[in-house]
Amino acid sequence: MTVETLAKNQPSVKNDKSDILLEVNGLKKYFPVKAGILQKTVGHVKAVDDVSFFIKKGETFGLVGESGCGKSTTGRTIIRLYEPTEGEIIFDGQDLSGLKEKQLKPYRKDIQMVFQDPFSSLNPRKTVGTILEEPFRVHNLYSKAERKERVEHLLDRVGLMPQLRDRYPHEFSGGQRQRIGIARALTLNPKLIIGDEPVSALDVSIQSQVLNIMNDLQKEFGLTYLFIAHDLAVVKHISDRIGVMYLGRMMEVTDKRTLYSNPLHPYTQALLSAIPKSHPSEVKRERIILKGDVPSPSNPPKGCVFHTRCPQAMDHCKEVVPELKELEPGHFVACHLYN
Amino acid sequence: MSTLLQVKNLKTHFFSKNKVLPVVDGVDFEVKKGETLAIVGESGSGKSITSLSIMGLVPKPGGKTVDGEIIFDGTDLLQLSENEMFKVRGNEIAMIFQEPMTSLNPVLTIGEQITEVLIYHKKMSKKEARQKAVELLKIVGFARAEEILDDYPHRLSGGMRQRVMIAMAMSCDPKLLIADEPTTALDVTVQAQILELMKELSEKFDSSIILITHDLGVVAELADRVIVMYGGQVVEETGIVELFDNPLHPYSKGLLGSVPKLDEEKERLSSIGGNVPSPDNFPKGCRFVTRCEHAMEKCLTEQPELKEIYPGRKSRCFLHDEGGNE
Amino acid sequence: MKKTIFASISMIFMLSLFLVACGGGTDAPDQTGGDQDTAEQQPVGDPQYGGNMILGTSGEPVILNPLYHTDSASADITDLVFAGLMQTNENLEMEPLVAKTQPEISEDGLEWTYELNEGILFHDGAELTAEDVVFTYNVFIHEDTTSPRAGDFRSLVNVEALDEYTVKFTLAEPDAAFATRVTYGILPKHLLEDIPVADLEDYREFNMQNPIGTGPFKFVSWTSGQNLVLEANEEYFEGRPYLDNVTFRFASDSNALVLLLETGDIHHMIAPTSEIGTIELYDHVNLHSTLALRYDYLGWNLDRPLFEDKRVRQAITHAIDRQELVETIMEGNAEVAHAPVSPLSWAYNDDVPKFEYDVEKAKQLLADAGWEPGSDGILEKDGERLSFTILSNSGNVTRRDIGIITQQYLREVGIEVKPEQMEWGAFLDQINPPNFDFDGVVMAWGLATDPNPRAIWHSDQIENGLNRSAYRNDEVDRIADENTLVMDQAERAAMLGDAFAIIAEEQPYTFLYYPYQFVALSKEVQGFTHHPRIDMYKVHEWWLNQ
Amino acid sequence: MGKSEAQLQNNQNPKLNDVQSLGEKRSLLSIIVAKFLQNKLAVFGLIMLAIIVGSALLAPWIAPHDPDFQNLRNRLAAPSAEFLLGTDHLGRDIFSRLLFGGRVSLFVGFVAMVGAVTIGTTVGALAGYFGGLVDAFLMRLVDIIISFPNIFLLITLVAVLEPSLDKLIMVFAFLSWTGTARLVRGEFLTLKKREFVLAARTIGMSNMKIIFGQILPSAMGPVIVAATLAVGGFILAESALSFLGLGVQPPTSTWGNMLTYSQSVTIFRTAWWYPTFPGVMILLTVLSFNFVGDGLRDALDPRVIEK
Amino acid sequence: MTTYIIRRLIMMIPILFGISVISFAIMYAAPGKPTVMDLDPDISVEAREAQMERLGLNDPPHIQYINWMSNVVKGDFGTSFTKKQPVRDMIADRLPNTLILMIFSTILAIIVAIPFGVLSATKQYSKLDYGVTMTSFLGLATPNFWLGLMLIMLFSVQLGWTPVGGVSTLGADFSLLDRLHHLILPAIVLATADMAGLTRYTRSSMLEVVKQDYIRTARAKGFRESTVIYKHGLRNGLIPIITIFGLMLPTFIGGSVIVEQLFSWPGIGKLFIDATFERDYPVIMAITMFGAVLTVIGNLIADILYAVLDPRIEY
Repeated sequence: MTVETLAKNQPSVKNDKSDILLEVNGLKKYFPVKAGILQKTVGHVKAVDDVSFFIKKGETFGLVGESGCGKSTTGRTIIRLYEPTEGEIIFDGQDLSGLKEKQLKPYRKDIQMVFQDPFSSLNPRKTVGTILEEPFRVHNLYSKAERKERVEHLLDRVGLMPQLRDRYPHEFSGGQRQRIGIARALTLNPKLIIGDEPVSALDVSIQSQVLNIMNDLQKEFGLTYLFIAHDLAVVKHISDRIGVMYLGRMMEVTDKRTLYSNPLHPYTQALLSAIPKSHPSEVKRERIILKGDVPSPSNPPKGCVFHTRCPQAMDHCKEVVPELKELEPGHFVACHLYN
Repeated sequence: MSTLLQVKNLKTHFFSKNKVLPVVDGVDFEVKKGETLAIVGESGSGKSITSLSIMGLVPKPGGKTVDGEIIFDGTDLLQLSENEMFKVRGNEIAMIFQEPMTSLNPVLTIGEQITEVLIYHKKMSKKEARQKAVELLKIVGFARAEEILDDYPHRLSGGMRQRVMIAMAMSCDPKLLIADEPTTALDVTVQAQILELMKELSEKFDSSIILITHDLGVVAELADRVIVMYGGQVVEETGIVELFDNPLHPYSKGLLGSVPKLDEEKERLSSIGGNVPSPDNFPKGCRFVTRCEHAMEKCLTEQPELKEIYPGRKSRCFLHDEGGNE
Repeated sequence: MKKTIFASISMIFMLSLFLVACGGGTDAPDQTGGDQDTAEQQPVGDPQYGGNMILGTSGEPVILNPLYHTDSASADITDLVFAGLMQTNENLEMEPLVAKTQPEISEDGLEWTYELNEGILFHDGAELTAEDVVFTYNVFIHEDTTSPRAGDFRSLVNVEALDEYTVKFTLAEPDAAFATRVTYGILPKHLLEDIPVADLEDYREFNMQNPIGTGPFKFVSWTSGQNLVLEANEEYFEGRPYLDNVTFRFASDSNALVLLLETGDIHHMIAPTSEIGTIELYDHVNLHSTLALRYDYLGWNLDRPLFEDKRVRQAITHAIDRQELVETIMEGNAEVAHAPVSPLSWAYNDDVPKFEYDVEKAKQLLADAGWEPGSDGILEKDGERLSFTILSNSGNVTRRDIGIITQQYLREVGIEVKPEQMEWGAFLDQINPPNFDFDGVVMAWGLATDPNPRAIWHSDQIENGLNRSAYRNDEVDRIADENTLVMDQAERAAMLGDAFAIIAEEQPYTFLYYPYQFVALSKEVQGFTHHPRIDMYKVHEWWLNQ
Repeated sequence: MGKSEAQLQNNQNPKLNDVQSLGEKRSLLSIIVAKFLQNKLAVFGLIMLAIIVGSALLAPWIAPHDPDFQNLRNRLAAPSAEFLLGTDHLGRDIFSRLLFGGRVSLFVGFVAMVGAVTIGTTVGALAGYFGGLVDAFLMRLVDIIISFPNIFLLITLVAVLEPSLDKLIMVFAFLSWTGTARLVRGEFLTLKKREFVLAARTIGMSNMKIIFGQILPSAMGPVIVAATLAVGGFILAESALSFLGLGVQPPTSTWGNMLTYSQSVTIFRTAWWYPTFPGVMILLTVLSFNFVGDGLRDALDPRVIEK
Repeated sequence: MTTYIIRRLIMMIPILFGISVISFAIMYAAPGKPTVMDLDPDISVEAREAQMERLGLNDPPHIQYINWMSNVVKGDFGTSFTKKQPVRDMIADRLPNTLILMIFSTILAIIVAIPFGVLSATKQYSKLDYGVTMTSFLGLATPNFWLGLMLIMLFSVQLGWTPVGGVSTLGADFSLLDRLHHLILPAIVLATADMAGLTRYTRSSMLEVVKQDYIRTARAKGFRESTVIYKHGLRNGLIPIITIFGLMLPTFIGGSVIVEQLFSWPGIGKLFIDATFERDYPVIMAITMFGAVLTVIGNLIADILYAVLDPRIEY
């Protein structure tokens, strides 16, 4: 696979630059596949392959896709849990992609993450108070008393009683832990919070509690969210704009209403049609059943990665990678159908 | 329609040193021939243990069905000896599980796993069983069924494995299929494939299905009737449309309200406060009392009964005593 | 089959005649340690032919060539397979074997002439002649020789065959000890003459796989780690052995051997002192004992200032109750030693200074030497404590215990001892040149038949020899140099006696005891003669009472 | 509608509900202890160990005799009121020697374990956390040491280094860290992908703090279990080396070398108490360590708290 | 698979090289020279020196190593210093005995441990389970030489059921029964600890397996418990055991040292002990390398078995 130039895939039009908090340009994250005695790299898993999008201040950007599409990797690369293979991560005007861990440290405060698994995201050996104070300690903020006070305030904000600070994570239910996870993300007053499937592991009734809290906090602190999820209904509920990923690539980006009312990419269309009906008597629009399975990201199809399953695939699609183009203002699609 | 399965006052408890966990605590329902009954509830509601109780597969040690009747096709399964149950399981009642990744034995080929059921229950020869397996695999949508037979489960994707599970479950033409969260672990496009398949099969085989899920969308797609479970008990039993149109029990209402829907836009979702109670910590009175918006004094101390509110619709709530719901 | 039986019977008849003629080699097993002999002499019938005697041993032979081995396991085999010109008898006197008589020694003591028995056959049927003897001893003096015994023959200038049955050895200087050197098994020249001397040691076809000698038994097979089998040499020149076979069975250690003895799997073993108590209980076993040609000692490093003063060494000896040691850990199976020579030797001198157990005398000697008790009771002098380590090798239980016991004895007189063990290889490395890194050491010397003290006591053996106590005495040096020039044994014994008396007085070692050596023998085995130095002595006279 | 005061409050304030649903406060330690106490064998092992270790520590005060005092005239005396477990081949009191020998045996076991666990944990942590070349290098090293027939190297090293106590311990530690290293590496490979570790990275925590502050405490469970079992293992190994004459050397006594003195058939026959008691001590001690280790394995299983 | 095996075999080279260098270094640093082992005062110092020279022990270490290595590559492990035999022959003589003992013990350990481990797991908390657990704990805690001595005392000396030691009856013709008779006690002693360990591992592995979803699936198919456990459970339960087994192999090799000593078993373990005490470097080096090769190959076999049993592993 040839590495394509960055400029080619950049969205042609961008809204007012000043209100953009995060801009991702041509982001790639390849994981080497090693084999043999010398652990030679024999190939790459192209988890994220040339993804570009931007998030405006104060908005929620939803990233959806099925498992293995690279949405989580995208999030983790942005927060630099992974070294990006290529591409820019421009946060607040600063490209984070090339920074060393030390140079990155000031930005660590500004971008925080809420994780999927409420059972593994909190260190089981530490009390909730300790977990929540850790960010202060790492960044040398506040006195002991202030830290305590802040921690208690945060617990209160996410709907937990402050006196629970000396309890261990195992004493809490999943929903409560997820709220603690959110509290931890808030400790350093971040500008951007990346939610990596934050409600996927929760019971339905708990899921709505957490979504509501996230909504409230966004308003209160003026937060920007990158919300990663596979549940289209949840994403639609919380997001302002949505990007749809498939096999490491961005298929379509637009605001949520347009996406649901007028999906352009065949993959988005199939995805939406697959959602079970929300009422038994609802008359479902034609369901597009996709054939086969998602190909392996270590050996993605040539051309458009979706062509192997696309009901409308053309010969052209097998050869040429479609660019992500702005078809309507704010509506980006990567599909040859619209050329 | 005649009744295929009738569960009466089923109680399956878990015993540990100093505690008794009433995981399933007096469940009543019935399944008619050919219908799909959905059991809906969140984690800890006892829906999975209910299904395992029917199969006589309550996890041991610790779990035990202590009371009730499970009348299947005229016999009480709880009265059957273990030897007699061997003939029921996999043959008359089959089951598919949530995790297609782990529910298939990783060291046996697909073929071995399907044919062993046929050889065991239907006394087929290896060859016949293999032929039948190919047929079954074709039915569940494998074009290259012959090749799949000799593959090991790890070579298949999640959706394919779930289809294998379904083929395996259907192999003996069971009268009842219990599907425990059959699509929860699957991606949405794959889920769609499986749902379509199940719809097709339920028509084709005319089996009754107990569909266990927490996903109301799946219920809306597949079920004819629904029971809603909470805290080891049935809190509502109703037809599918009625549930979505007019849920009776406050929990059912809360549940419906807290699911975001594609076709409506709400700033906030309605939500049920608090947490799903765990069986070692069930409230004394109504199990839902700690989270109920309408809780009354009475609810703290007394357990409401499951009563028929409208014909074919039951609910377990004191509110109905006071003249219907709001 | 019938034929064989008949042949055997006639052989018995002939041999019994021969035995009578020889004056009964069997009825006097040993005169030296007779009081310890626990063997119950039972009325025994006439010797009978046949049987396979199984000898248990923990050592496996290395090389079955008498010129090259240095271990006793190999010696045991070669003593059976080969025969030398002479051999020592149980009284350590030289007796002719292949030779017909005692040697004829020239006036100047430089020419030794041996006449051979005629008609002695190698196992392959060839006759042994003077040429074979010449060939054998030429290997020792050949410039390419790799024999570890070559040093014994430094004085040997020439070996020649005077005729088919006469050999003459020519020495550069008189050597009284030479008489004891001609015991090496004679090699068959016709099999080995084409092998360069330098390669003879590595000639495995002979040395390992098929040794051919003139001894009473022929080599049959050797299964590594398991057993080695010999069979009777029908043509043995002293008469066909009674035994049909002799099998050496290899086991890990003496424990295993004792158990094998108990279960009747072996007929014979050299019994360790520590197991005598058990073996005595076996009804089916006789124990034979004799003094071993050996003494055990505590050696002191005289280069260390602590041991410079003779009085300190004498005091140490006084402080150790050697009689108690003999009675307890040796269970009475030893005699207290006083000098570096065995009572078995013709050179033994009983009239040497003796340092009996006497704590008071020890204290007195130490006080005389200027050692005063310090605050903790340990003696001190010029700020130095009388404290040292006693080293032993970890494999040997008795020596290890002696170190520990000495600690308690010497504590009584104010000396601090730290016993230490080392694994054998490291132990030797530490005490030998160039390291000499020890204070005291528990060791033993197995002695040669010839009592020459040179190798251990001559001061020129300090730098690069076995005099690791660094013992220096001009008189002892002189005697060591000159004694071999004296051919008269009595005269030589007097000389050596003086040297032993000097050494005993100076106490470079604390001589501990002369241990007994035990042979445990199944009661089936008869005709055994206990030799203090040679395990496989006159085996052709042994027989199994089946 | 008659709602109770409490109920009203409950519904308005979800936090009260939190406290209720949490139940009583249960610290991690109390859960682990409770789980451990459920295992009867483990509790038995712990009590045994307390007695064994305690009496070894108190040996100078409870030993009835000087363990080194010999009475050659009273060799191999049978157990009696004066010599509870009899005397050995030099007339020393076996009971007193067992007490003092236990000190050395346990000391060897514990110190070697600490050494092995320290090296193993460090290597495993670095290899598992950093991966890549560091991992490849360290794991090849582990491969080499593991592929060494351990006892051969042990024998050679001990023989070569002279079998003193400190060297023995060093050799034990040096040869035994590989298991811990692999174990810890494995734990690190899993744990470093756990979300709480990722969370620590996103707040900019340094690698060393993550390794030692975040991951290691979670990885310690299996290590503690392995360490417990290792102590017993080392005691056994010392006795095996003693059997070959390469263990701790006298006059320092250990259970292992006491047991070897009694290898003689005669002692076995005439003084059964001599080989029996040191053997029983080794057996009981190792058994107790294994019981405790097994109990800890269950008690420290992360699933205990995470479920 | 073949390429995987070849790759693994190639990977052995650096490991074996590392082992040889380390062994050689230890050997070189060791105090004690092989030629001073004899204390016979009749042997002259010159003779000892000449011996050193002949054995090449006066060469600098790297030369010694290179000489050794280049011979080893040719299949020549040199000549024993003390036994004066080619090391290759010595090992060839003894190796079969060790292998017989190891293989027999291994089989013994497996056929005892696996059924008991499985039973113990399927009847968790039953009397049988407690019995098996206690026995295996005892097996793990008993010093094996002590156990061996006790067994010899009991079975060989008191009861006379088994021979005291050795591989076969002296002088008797080869007989399988006789061999087994000699083999049984040493094999039991060698197998005890690993048998006990293996039982524990099997038990916990099976306990883990019976919790798995596919076991529930098998039960839901209506199979009898025995089918569920042995057809669906055991093969999965064995997979982790294989790895453990690979790790156990060195302990068999190591344990043979003690057992061979105890039972006068003429194998390489006993040869090794003797060689260590005699500073017989060529033998020590050769056996160490042999042990390493056995270990590495054992691990390779374990990995291959792993792949055979677990279709998820593909090479």
